[in-house]
Amino acid sequence: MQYARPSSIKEASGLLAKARGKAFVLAGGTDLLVRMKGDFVEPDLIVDIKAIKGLNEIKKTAKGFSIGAAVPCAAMGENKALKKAWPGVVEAANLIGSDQIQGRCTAAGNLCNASPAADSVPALVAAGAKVVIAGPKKKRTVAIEKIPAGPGKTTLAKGEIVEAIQLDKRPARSGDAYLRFIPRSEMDIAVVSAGVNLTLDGKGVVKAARVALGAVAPTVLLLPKAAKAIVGSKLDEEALEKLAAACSAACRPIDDKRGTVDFRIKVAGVLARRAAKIAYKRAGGK
Amino acid sequence: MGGIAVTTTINGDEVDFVCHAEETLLDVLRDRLGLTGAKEGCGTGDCGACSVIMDGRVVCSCLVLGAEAEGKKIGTVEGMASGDKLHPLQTKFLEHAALQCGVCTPGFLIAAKALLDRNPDPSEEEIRYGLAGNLCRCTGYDKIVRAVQDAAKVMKGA
Amino acid sequence: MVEVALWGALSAATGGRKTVDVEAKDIRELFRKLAERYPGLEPYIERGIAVSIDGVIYRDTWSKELPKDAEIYLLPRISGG
Amino acid sequence: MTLGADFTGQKFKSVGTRPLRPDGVDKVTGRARYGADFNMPGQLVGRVLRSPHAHAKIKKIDTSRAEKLKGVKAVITAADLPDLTGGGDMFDILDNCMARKKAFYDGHAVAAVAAIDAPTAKKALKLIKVDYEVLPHVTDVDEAVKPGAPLLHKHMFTGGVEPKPKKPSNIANRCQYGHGDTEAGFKEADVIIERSYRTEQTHQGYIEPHACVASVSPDGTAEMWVCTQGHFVYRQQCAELLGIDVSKLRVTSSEIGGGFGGKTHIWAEPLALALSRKANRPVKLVMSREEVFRASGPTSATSVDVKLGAKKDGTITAAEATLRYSNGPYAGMWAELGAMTSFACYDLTNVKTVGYEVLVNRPKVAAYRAPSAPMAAFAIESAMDELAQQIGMDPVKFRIKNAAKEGTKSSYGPVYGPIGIGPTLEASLKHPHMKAKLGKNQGRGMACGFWFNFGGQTCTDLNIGVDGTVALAVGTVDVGGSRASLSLVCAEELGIPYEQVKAVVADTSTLGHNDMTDGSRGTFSSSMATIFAARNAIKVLRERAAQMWDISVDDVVWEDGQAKAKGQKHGNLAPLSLKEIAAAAPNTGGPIAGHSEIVADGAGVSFATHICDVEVDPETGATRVVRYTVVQDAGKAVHPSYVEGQYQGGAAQGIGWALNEEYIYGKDGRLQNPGFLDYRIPVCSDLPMIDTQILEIPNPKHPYGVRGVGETSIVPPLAAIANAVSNAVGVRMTHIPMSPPRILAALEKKKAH
Repeated sequence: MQYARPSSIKEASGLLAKARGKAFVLAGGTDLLVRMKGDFVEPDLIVDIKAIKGLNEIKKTAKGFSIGAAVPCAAMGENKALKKAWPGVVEAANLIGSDQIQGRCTAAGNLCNASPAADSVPALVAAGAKVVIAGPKKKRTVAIEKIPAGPGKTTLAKGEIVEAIQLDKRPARSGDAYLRFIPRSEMDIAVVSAGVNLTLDGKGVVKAARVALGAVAPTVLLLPKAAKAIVGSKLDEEALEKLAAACSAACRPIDDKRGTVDFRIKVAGVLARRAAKIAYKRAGGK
Repeated sequence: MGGIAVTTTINGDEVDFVCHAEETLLDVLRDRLGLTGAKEGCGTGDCGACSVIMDGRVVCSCLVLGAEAEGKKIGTVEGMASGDKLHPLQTKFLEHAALQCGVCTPGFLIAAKALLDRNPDPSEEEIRYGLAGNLCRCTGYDKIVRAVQDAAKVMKGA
Repeated sequence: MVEVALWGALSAATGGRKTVDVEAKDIRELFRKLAERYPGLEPYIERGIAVSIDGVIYRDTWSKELPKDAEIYLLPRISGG
Repeated sequence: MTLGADFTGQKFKSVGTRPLRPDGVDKVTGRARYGADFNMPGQLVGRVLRSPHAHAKIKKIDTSRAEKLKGVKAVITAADLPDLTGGGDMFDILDNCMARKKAFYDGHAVAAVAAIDAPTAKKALKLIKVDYEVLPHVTDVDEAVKPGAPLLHKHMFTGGVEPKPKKPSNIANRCQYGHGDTEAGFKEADVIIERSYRTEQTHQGYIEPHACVASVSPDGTAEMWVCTQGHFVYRQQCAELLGIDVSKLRVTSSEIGGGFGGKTHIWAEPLALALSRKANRPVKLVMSREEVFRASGPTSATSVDVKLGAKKDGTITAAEATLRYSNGPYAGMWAELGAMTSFACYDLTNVKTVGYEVLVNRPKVAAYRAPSAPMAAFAIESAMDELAQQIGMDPVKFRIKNAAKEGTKSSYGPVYGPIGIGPTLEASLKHPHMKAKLGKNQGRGMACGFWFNFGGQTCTDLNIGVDGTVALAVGTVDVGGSRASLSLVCAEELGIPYEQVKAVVADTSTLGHNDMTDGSRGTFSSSMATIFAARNAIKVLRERAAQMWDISVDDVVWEDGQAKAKGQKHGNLAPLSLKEIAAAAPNTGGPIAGHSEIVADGAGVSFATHICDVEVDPETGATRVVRYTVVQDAGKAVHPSYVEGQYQGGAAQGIGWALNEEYIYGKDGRLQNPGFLDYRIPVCSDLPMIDTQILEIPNPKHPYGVRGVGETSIVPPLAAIANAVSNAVGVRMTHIPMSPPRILAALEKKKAH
């Protein structure tokens, strides 16, 4: 196995594009090294992107935030401005594993590992995040929900690397939240999870909303119908019921060692309701 | 098969080693550098027994490649005491009988040190969530939390 | 003469008897007499039997005396965790 | 030599205090050396090839390509371990170490290699070709007893059944305990309940994987450094399997990173020895966490039916339990232990328990802390709680009314001596926890627990140093702090300060045979042996003092750590300290020591009552333990901090077992969660502080009244939490672990009708 530590993203994507055998990007490594230990993957080349300038920075511009692909989730939690603007996205990133994992794992890595139960992805999808992808020849930016293609699979082409995750400037009176269900209080993979992001009008009525679920389908689910259930409401009981029903109806979960189909369908609705209420309060709603 | 030459700093000393590309930092510490304080309990980042401090952050050394240690500052349990004076956490773990078999203790001491460096006056809940990445099967955690609370008081000079 | 109570599997090896009367002053004599009268007990004695005397469980130390009116109970050797 | 083991009721100076443990500094500085921390020059890396099938005949193993790979120094299969056992339990251990004809479970070892480094060993395993004939398998304890279930052993006929059955079955043995006439008892009952319970298989969960370094030399001598709960038993068994003379195999017990019964059994150690013998170089073999789950010794999965009858006034008239315990592929006595402990806490006129040892395609079951008792207690204590509820009686008072006392005929046979179940119940009734206010969706539950305790072979050496300090060599492995307790006992008996004693765990060439540290016997038996060794040493010290004073030894007494001359005529003789007597030793007869080689007997049982508060989220079924209290009888707490540690550790394991821990097998018979991510043991943020109350009802058969305390604490939690969940949200859970999906499903069912 070869280990490379390029100092530019161009060099990194070039290495990946030319690689003959199995090549992997190494950011935090908290997924990749686990899969290597379990012999699920045996890489021929590992490209460590942590020496590339700019990738381990969180930039705040007029247009919003840009989170470098090598930024550890712990650093997201320590960035006051990001936490104030996107509490839901940051709490999702900070739920991935223990402090030991937080010091290494990255949101981009969480996205590209493409586990249906990835914690940061539902919150980022609800937030309408975009992903900057650097290829050997050109760069492109796509909506984040376009990246996951199924368990362990993404839509990235050979040689393409995620350079950064972008969050646009938020309209006023906006709030987001992320909740997940795990049997213990820490250290588990989400059995089911929900991210809600919404914006209120002057009178506290939901003007716009995005709802995303994790661990209930081969990839994260963006649910326009569930969002519509709360738009135009002040999250009264009836709207919350419709939100929960829409979420449960959209689930296509499996039975596995972490949860059952019925459990995931029922709890998806419960978490969506609870996350919506938190987001509503964060947006200034009473 | 040629190895990768790495220069790093461990417990304040400059250290050079050569390792295979797929070798983890934990394997390097234990099998090449003779620092067996960090333990392998799982190899997958789920038990925390291999915790070390790298550039100020607590990490699982089983999830870090040896090659990634280039130019880093690494702290292991062997470096916690200064000379023959134990770190307050080491002393309090002994006083509170916060270890039985002791195999998880190095990992807990490193994680607790990182926690207190960042948050000198943590609540019980903050201690418990800060140490959730370290598994212990003997103690039920009670005496570990009390030892960390006591050490925090001493370190704050309260 | 002491009355010895047998646990499940042992009574099966003596044709279902729950208790046996044996003339024995210590554990060694007890085992020897039991094996003579019920050869089916041999493998159990070989693997090791725990002897309860008035509620206290003893290993099969041959020299252990059997007090006349004590309650003697034979039990499987127990392993722990 | 036993000089009277009976309890004397003396006052203590050292015993009962909380000094720092002698092995502590090494453990907090990372210097302590565990199984995988030891290396020998020229050592090879050992790796094991394991069956991916749950049940398969091994037709052929081709190791030729692996043997040719550069850097591979030895490859072994079962052929390299000829059967020297003569059948029985030892044959099962041999067959489990490496499959001889059939692979019986996912993870069963079939071959092993020793190579110059890990990458080479890994490559070598891939080059070994095994020709399997896959057979149908059964992994569920109830499925395995159904007619037509795949048979693990064609010639296995259920033992303990007369007349002998004609057809083979997966039930290896039937056992029965109890007394009185339960049929008649049930007729007298006003209220009868019948319930069936299931518990899934769990693992001890020690954080240190099995590890050893073995070195066998062509002259028949061998050495092994290993993490174990009993290096003497490991030596005896490995020597037998390898055909080595016992005294030529020296086994050193490393510091042990937790055992809880899982390290009372040899797993890959014989393979390391066989590889080392073949390669004529030391071999280091360390299990991965996945291997620990797939191929060490978890406890049984169980299926238990309980029937209880009681009068309105709360008197139990009849109690029955039928217990099916999975044993893995080899017959053990696990159901038997369950049948013995089921009703051990109760004073019953009519009781009957029947146990079935069930064979399944899962790893070979080994002991896990009070083996078999937690599962039986879950069934019985849940049923007792429900019965008390139906009679409208407080659950604690219901148990006090039926609790076993001194003189009670136990359900497993013998009459009890003085026991602590009553006092722990009374203490829990008065405990503040019982009166604390409960919040929304919260509930309280309690349960009782018991475990035997036993002594066994123990020997101890006590040597007086030239400077008068004392070196205490014990043979029982110290897992949880027993070196501290034994140093306290030694200091107490010699009358000297604790700091003057240094206790070490000696290897097999420096002491006589010692039984395993299991059955909570570590402190019990080694403290007794330490006391006798100290008394023997005192005899020698008095003789030396008599020589120094030139007076009769009968006029010399030992008090407060000094030799004193008795009687007026010796009035002017100043007492002689240990230091002074030791300094004169060269002239008075040489080194001074005390030895003790005994079978420690008269171990006293240890009872406990636990109280638990939980909060259940009715919308997700998630359960959180918000308060937990352990009340347990220790006889005498030698080092209270470590007694509390046993209470808290056992409770935490019980809580994990009750809520989240289970072996999950797929339809393909493969273990789906062999890792700490999906085999979920409690993390720090899952638990509250665990309060403890130590009761001290002296064990009359131990000089200081000590009882073994290590295991009882894991017995009550399963039922205590189940009863608390029922109290919180009104559903009776009958399947452990009570994972959120199971609780949510139970809540849905309750809402439905």
